[in-house]
Amino acid sequence: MSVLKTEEMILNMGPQHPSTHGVLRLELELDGELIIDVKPHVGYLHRCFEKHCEALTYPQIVPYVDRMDYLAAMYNEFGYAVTVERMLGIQVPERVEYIRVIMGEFQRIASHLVAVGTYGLDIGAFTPFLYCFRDRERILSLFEMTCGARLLYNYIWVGGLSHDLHPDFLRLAKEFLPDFKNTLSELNNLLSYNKIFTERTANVGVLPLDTAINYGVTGPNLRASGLKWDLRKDDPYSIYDKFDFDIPVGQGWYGTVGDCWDRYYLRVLEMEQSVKILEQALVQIPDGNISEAIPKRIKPPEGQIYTRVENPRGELGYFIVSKGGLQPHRVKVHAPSFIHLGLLGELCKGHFVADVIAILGSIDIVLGEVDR
Amino acid sequence: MGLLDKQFSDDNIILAKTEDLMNWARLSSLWQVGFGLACCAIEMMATSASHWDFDRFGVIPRPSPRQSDIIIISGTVTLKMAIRVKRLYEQIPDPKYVISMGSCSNCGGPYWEHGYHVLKGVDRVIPVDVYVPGCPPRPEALLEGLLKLQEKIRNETMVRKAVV
Amino acid sequence: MKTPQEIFEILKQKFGESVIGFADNKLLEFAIEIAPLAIAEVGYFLRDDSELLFDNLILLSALDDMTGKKVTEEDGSFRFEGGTLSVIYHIESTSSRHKIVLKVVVPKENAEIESVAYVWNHANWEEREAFDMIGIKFLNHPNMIRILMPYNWDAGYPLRKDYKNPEFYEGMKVPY
Amino acid sequence: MMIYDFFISIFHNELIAAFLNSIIPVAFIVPFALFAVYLERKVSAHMQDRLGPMRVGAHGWLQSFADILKLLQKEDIVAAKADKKLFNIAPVLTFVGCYAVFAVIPFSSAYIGANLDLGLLYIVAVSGFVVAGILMAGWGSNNKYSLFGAVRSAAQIVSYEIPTTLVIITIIIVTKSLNLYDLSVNQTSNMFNWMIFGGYVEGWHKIALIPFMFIGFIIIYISTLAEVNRTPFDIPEAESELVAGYHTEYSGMKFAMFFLAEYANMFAVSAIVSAIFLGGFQSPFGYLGSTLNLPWLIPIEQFFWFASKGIFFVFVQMWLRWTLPRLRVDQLMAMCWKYLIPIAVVNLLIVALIMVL
Repeated sequence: MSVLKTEEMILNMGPQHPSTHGVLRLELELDGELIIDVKPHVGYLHRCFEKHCEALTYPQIVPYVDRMDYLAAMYNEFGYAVTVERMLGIQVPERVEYIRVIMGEFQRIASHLVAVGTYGLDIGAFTPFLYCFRDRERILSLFEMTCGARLLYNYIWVGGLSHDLHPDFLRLAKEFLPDFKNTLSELNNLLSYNKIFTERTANVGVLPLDTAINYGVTGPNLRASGLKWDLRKDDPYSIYDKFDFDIPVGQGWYGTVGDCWDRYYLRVLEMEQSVKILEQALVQIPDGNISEAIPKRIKPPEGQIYTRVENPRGELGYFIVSKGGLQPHRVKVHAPSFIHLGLLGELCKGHFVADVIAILGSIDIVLGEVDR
Repeated sequence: MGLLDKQFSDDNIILAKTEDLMNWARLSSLWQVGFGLACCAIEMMATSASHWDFDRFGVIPRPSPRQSDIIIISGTVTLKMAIRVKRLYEQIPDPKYVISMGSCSNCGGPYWEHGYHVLKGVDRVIPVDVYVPGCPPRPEALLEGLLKLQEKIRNETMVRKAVV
Repeated sequence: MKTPQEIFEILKQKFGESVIGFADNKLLEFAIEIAPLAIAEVGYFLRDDSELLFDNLILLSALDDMTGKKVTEEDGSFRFEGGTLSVIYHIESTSSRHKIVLKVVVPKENAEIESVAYVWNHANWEEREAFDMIGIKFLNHPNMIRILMPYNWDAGYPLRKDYKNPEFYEGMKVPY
Repeated sequence: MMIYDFFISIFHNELIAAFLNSIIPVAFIVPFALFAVYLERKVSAHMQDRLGPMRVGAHGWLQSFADILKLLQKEDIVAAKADKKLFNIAPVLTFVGCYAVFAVIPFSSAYIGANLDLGLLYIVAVSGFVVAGILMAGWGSNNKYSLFGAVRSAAQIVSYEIPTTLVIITIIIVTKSLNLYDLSVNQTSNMFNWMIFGGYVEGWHKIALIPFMFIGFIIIYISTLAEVNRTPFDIPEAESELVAGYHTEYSGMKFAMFFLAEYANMFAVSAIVSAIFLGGFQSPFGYLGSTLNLPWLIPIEQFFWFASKGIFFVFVQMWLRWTLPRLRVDQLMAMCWKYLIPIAVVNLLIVALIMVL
């Protein structure tokens, strides 16, 4: 009697698929519904960012920086500005630092809202997604009244900002925060503690801490695995040392430390911390001139520098090599999404097809940043 | 587009009324391929979300291209992606329409000069009905683009125009 | 917590010839230069040594040093003859919080570096990207293929300074 | 008087009468499906702080007509590598499966398609057509996502038929009849005669039955939800995993057939649940027709109650869909085999015991 032969099925997911969060292609090797291997194919949104940097002057790069992680454009600019300012040795006025932190934290909330909302969508809950987008709209309108753009801002410049705050900004921002706390509790009741949701995500895609570090994982995903590592405290930049906030760490609330639920819930907790920072920053913000430190001509000395900031997705680092010209010689970006996506194959082994979606959603990638 | 389009040589009242009805149905129920490319996809999502609500115009995202009528090219089309975009367009059954959303898919946008891997305009691979400018276009702009497309569909005809 | 100078001394003692020296960087960072074929060995040591514990590779970046002789063609385009490429490794320790920068320089004609993908898994994709963009081959890498550009891209490595864009790709016009 | 007898009295021909009689559900299903699609979009929109269709007719009430008219115009794509016979039969078979179920559903005391004595068993048997149709669609499309969806769907429907059947057996023990028409007729006069309140049994049995009837009702509602592939059991067409499941490759009118079948099925299961447990077409309060002594009014009132109960349950299905996330395949199966079936069996035994005593 011959042995019954079975073979693995290759399922191609993407580039057009409702839940690959953009133009990602996954090649799944399946045994029935079980995953044997996942091979991500990236590059479908490779927009040649690094080549553009070599051809443009330092201020011209800012709009391109926006288009990398388009869900957290403010923070990309923030990181870029910090890097170039360190190269030049510029000290920016305090008001600018405050506005940057306010914008950065609002951007973190907006970005996490998309992450959390689309994660609900991946699991099958449609409504929380729209609730998240509804509140995100309010943040975007705050950005819009400040700099005129909704998604890609070109707002934080090297040495300063493009515009000062709108006179109504502080009032509206302060009004937003209490409402947003209600939204968070609504979101938690609707989605986070939902029995089906916890069943789907707890104990799925567990990322142990040593694997996480070896793969270079940063940001919320690393913290969900249990390491208290936040660049806002561990490698301080700007004025984050002036604010009082906690760093939430994954504790395996419903399952193992570092599972999908932890990664999801950590983002919810981070939004609460961002609200805490904003509550302090909106009160403390001093007066001042926002454009006094903007250099007329940016020409850093020869050398190289690596600076990193805590982007909503993790450690966003800029490695800039200057040969002393008006254009950088080389810019290389440490893109958190790129690194997290490399981990996907490791996380998915032995899970079901449906879990691939849950895991991919929980590591929260932005394809613009993966491919740059 | 469509099987009946430009198949009749003379115009009459029945044809005109049928035409109106058909066009009305087409323009009122434009199902969209649930497909986003880049930054503009986020604005497209915002357009479908509560604040702007695409569903008011009968536009709902369908996950499968087989059941869709329009494809919104929302973002930069790279060379690697262009082949897939073309395939996707071919999978949509007729009558089908294309909205090119944002500068990148209109003409390459900010990547026109040094973008060695960017297709400079999606119209190099598929025909485009409406171009929406902006980087990214606001949701209102996308809605305007949709209304323009509806206007275009409203004027489609089954009558074959005589060649002059 | 150790200073880069101390780490350099340790490495020099351990590996001798393979550790070439401090690379000069005028701005904020300075790098320890390592021989191309010794980098994996050094990596294992840095990761596993109980005093150093460099468990996190932050960033692996490759760059074209633009050092060769510039040859200008008749149509205005140029290319570099000779010259070097380099790879820069930023590594840190999450437990003892020290950071160093390693640097490897290879000639453009024979750009081959030992892979560190088995030391830090993170390097897997970063090395593929370096191969894709700059054209450095990493020896003993599990899967040395292009990552961002199409797999059948044959017009060279786009981030080299003398890269020339092709006119057509699969029937699509590439330039504006 | 039944509508069938009315047709016979007009045409004096059984064939014509039977034909007309069998067409009546179509006249209900198609408008209902159109209405349900519109309702679904409006319900979801209002749950999500949106407005839903607004531009096509006042408040978008013509939206479904536009959709159907547009789907009629669409190109009909059959993939080159598809199994064309199966691909073409599948939507028809799926629709036939759910249409056949309507044959034994009593719409009012004046109309039932076929007054079968084995009505309940017939429903369980005939709904198998839907599985066959879905499997054909999945296989015939020659698409991996479709195949996945179809296999998932088949496994799911077959599994969830077991708790459904067990609950139906529980009901049979109490009513001693498999005839849906009799079942509905007997739950008459007021809502406390409905099966969910112990039915028309006499004495202490009735009180003792109430909790177990509630359990039965919940089980059958959950499993019918799974049988029509609605959230949280919509894994066969799970949008975020399988694109559109077994109808991924279908376009134009064939897709519309699936759509129609889905909404018709939603109503069919709601109608069955309400016929078994909630008195079917019976009014909860008594009839205006009998008060005013207008006997012709009673069937119309009954149809009204039947439709409203059905639509209410359809609304609950929508409500769940836009609130809950979706289960995973293994959890779905675990839910059926580890929880619903044991509970249903124990429930059956207890009810049997009560009825024996």
